[in-house]
Amino acid sequence: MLWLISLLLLTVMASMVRVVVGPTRADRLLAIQLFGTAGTAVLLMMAYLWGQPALIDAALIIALLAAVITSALVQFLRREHHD
Amino acid sequence: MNWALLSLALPLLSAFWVLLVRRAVSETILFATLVSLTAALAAFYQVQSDPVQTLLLGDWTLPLAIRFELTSLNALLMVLTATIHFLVGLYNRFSRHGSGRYSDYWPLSAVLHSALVALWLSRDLFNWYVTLELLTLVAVALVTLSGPKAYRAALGYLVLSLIASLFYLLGVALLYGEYGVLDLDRLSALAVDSANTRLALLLMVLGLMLKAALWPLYLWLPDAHANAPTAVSALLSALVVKGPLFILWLTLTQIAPVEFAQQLGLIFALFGSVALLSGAWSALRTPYLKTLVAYSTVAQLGYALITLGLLLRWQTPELATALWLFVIAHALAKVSAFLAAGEMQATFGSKELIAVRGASQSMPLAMFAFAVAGGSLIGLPPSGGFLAKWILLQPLFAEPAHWPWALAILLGTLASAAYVFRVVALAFDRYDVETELPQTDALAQWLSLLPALVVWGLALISQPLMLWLSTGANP
Amino acid sequence: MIEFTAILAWPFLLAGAFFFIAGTLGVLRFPDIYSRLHAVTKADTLGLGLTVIGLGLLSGSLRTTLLMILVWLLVMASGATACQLLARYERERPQVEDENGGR
Amino acid sequence: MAVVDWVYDGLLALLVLGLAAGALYSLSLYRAVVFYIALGLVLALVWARLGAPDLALAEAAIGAGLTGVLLLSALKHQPNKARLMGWPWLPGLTGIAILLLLIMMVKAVWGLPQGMAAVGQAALLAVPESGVEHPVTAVLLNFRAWDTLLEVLVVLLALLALRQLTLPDETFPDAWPLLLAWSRLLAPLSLLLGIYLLWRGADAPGGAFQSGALIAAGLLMLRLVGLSPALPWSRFGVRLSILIGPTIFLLAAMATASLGAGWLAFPPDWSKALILLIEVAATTSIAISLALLVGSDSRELNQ
Amino acid sequence: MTEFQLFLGLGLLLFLLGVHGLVLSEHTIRRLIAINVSGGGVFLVMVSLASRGDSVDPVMQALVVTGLVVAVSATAFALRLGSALTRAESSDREGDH
Repeated sequence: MLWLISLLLLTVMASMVRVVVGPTRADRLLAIQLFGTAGTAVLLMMAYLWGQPALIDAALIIALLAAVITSALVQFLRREHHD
Repeated sequence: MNWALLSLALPLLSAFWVLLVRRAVSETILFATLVSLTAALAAFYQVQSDPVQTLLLGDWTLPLAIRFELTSLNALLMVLTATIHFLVGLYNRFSRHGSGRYSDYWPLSAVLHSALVALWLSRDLFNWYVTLELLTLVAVALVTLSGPKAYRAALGYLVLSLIASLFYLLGVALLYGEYGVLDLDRLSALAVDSANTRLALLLMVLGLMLKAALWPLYLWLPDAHANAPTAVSALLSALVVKGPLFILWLTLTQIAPVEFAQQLGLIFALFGSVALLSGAWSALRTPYLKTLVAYSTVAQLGYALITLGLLLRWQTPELATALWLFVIAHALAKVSAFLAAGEMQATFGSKELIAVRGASQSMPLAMFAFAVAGGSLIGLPPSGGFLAKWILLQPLFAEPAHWPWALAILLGTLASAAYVFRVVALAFDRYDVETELPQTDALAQWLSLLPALVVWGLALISQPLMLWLSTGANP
Repeated sequence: MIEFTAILAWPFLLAGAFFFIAGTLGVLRFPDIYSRLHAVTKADTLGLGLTVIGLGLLSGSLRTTLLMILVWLLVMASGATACQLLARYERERPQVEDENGGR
Repeated sequence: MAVVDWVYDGLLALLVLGLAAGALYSLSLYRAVVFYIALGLVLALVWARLGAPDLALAEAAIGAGLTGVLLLSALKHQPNKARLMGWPWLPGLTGIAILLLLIMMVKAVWGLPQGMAAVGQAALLAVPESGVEHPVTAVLLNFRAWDTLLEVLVVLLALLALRQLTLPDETFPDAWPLLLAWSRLLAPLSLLLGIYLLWRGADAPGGAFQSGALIAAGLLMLRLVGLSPALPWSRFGVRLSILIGPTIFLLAAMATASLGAGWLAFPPDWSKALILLIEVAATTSIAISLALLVGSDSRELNQ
Repeated sequence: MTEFQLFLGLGLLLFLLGVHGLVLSEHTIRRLIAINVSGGGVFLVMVSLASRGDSVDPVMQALVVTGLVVAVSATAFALRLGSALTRAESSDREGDH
């Protein structure tokens, strides 16, 4: 299981390249979205592995807040173009 | 102890109340401060019969609980805090240049009062971190009261304060990692001389020095204190920078290994000497009145730093009496100096120093207040400032090897005399006949004189005062 | 019985990891933002779903499984919405600014 | 430790380091902010790894979520390109200094002993007497309740400080229908999840702060799309809900000091109820204060 | 070396990097990111110290929760103060013209 988690961390790390190269802002945010999904998967695995059900709650929060952040960003970016 | 707790809780409760109902704001806060002052006096009276009172919060046992300790020193500091808060509040309420009866100055100053009392009472390293953060935020909020022109200074102050808190917190974490406790007494009993302890203390010292604006980490202070509203400058200079100093003194005297404390002490004493001169030099050169007073705080903190340094260097706890006398005398004198300076600045409508030319005729009371406060800052006998300096100088004169320090202090005295006279001389200059006499506010000037009179009055009770400080300061 | 579900669970977990890798490769290799959006939101959501099934089989507790399915539903909805929102933002964005200049 | 542990810990550490470097040294501010948000997420994973689920929850809600929204919203008012400081030799020189400092610090802390701290052991022993079953909640709301009171006060103070500022206007474009529908779903969900966390706090990881932060995020979501009603300071109800947490906490402290065993010493029979009351009040205050701290309108507070 | 030492060292490094970033930048948002990175480092030190025993030290965890809340409040206020400052200075400049 730990190997699996490590593998997911590796994919996360690779996707960080997108944050650096972009080219658009949406691309960079996309990496966060991916990160949120992979992070929830990692937390769920940890929750099972160490018998910590609270980590499922943490996964839930991350999933929720990744959504909030994406929506917030879209609003913020649109606002900039409006002015 | 219950009186002390009352003195702690009342300002806070009154702040919540006025924020909620928004009626009779200034009156409520002033009244609560007065009651809090009475409670602090009662606590002080109580502590005379029972010198060291401890309270374990939540009734848990020690290493778990947060500990409060009441000694005659912190009872006195509580009285000082309440007195200054009350006097500044009076000025702010009745001066035409105050912040108004409904402004947020009132609840904020009340929270400041409570945060300081919490700091004086606590003996827990992490609890101090939270009180320090609270103090920082209140202080920044108070600075921003004077509007957009103060934002830059406020932001600079906040950023530096935040990073300073992190230094302190990291130090606390490392101490906790080594000894597993947060209580000051427990740490004092357990602490040994190890690399980790030294590192932790060094981090804490850096953070606290930045927060207390001790030389060379003082650069944020003049801007922040000079740009704040007058009443706020008085509170900040008189009280807020003393909080971190208190923690610095307690942690270093209680936890620091002797050898390390001695090394630090030497550095402190050297820094203090430099602070005396460089602060005075900047005060002599600045073109603005309130900035001059703010730089004088930097210089005066130099005395405290020298005293703390020598105390650590020679491991002589008796010097703590001088340290806290300095703090008390400086607090009272600085309140007067800032209130008088602010009143003059507002009346003449210019923040330039040059505007006070002839003030001895147009605003004699405010000028008198400034001069009287300045006298204590210089250390003229028989003011409180003189008393502190005298206690410090006695052991210095006793041994020839210590004369260089005495020389530094005397030089500092001369320098502070120079900047005080810079203002006074200008005020006695010929008044320009053609300009109209500005509308002055006699009551506000009287209110600015009050704290200065108190600091000279300290001389009357010098004997018991020294006794209280020496019993309280040597736990 | 436990043994059996455990054996059943692993293919799901591995398949989940495979889809995560596929999604990341898509993000790195696909040529434009719209196809990258698809890569992330479809492949990763699927990967998470398979992982949830695998973990649910392993844990065998109904409450845990339900919670995990809730997480998955949330991520799925969030992915779909984010995909739409970002795509629409990209389409409507004024194309004047220089996006390669280190923004 | 097995190889896999090292791979896994090493990957986490590398991620933290890389993201921190990205957040600190990216030339574009936007990129730095995105890196910082990602760093918050990884830190949540690290807390989970180190066995601190309470922190994983708090970091996910506060560190990654709220701070992320906060930084993104601040971006507008600042020029995007921000150069690092001028002198070319400075980064290299300070970099070397950092390295030396790190070596010294690591050497100093290397010998720290294994095993749990005395206070931690005492806390675990005292949990049964605290009125709640979850140790972290017991520490926060009973053993070190005074810290927590001051901390709630810090949140209030930040809001009071914000009230003094003349802020720039915050107006948002009309939200797309999809976004509107989505936020209508997300906001109640975060409220629900917040209440769930608060309720679990007594016997499992969770509690007032995590819950408050989550509810605040929900409120913010509504605010961004223009669904949230204004919460003006001039309204009594708003002030009451902001002040209720610290007030009830302080009143409890004063009541226990004058009637009971001492300042913040909750009587055993009552402690569970008292803690619950304080937690609910504190959550309300924290949620509304944080939402206003991050997303208040320019005129909402200054009245 | 154990994992507690790995994360302890990482925390110290993060703290120093944050300080480094703070010294090098003069931009409000950058400075606050740097402070928060530093803060993350301090919290990492605290949690790694907490995880030394068989079970995790609840007191240290509680302290970190407190620290997180304090940090987010202060950061929020500082960022808004930065925005207000930018606005005040740009309106000053317009006033000069």
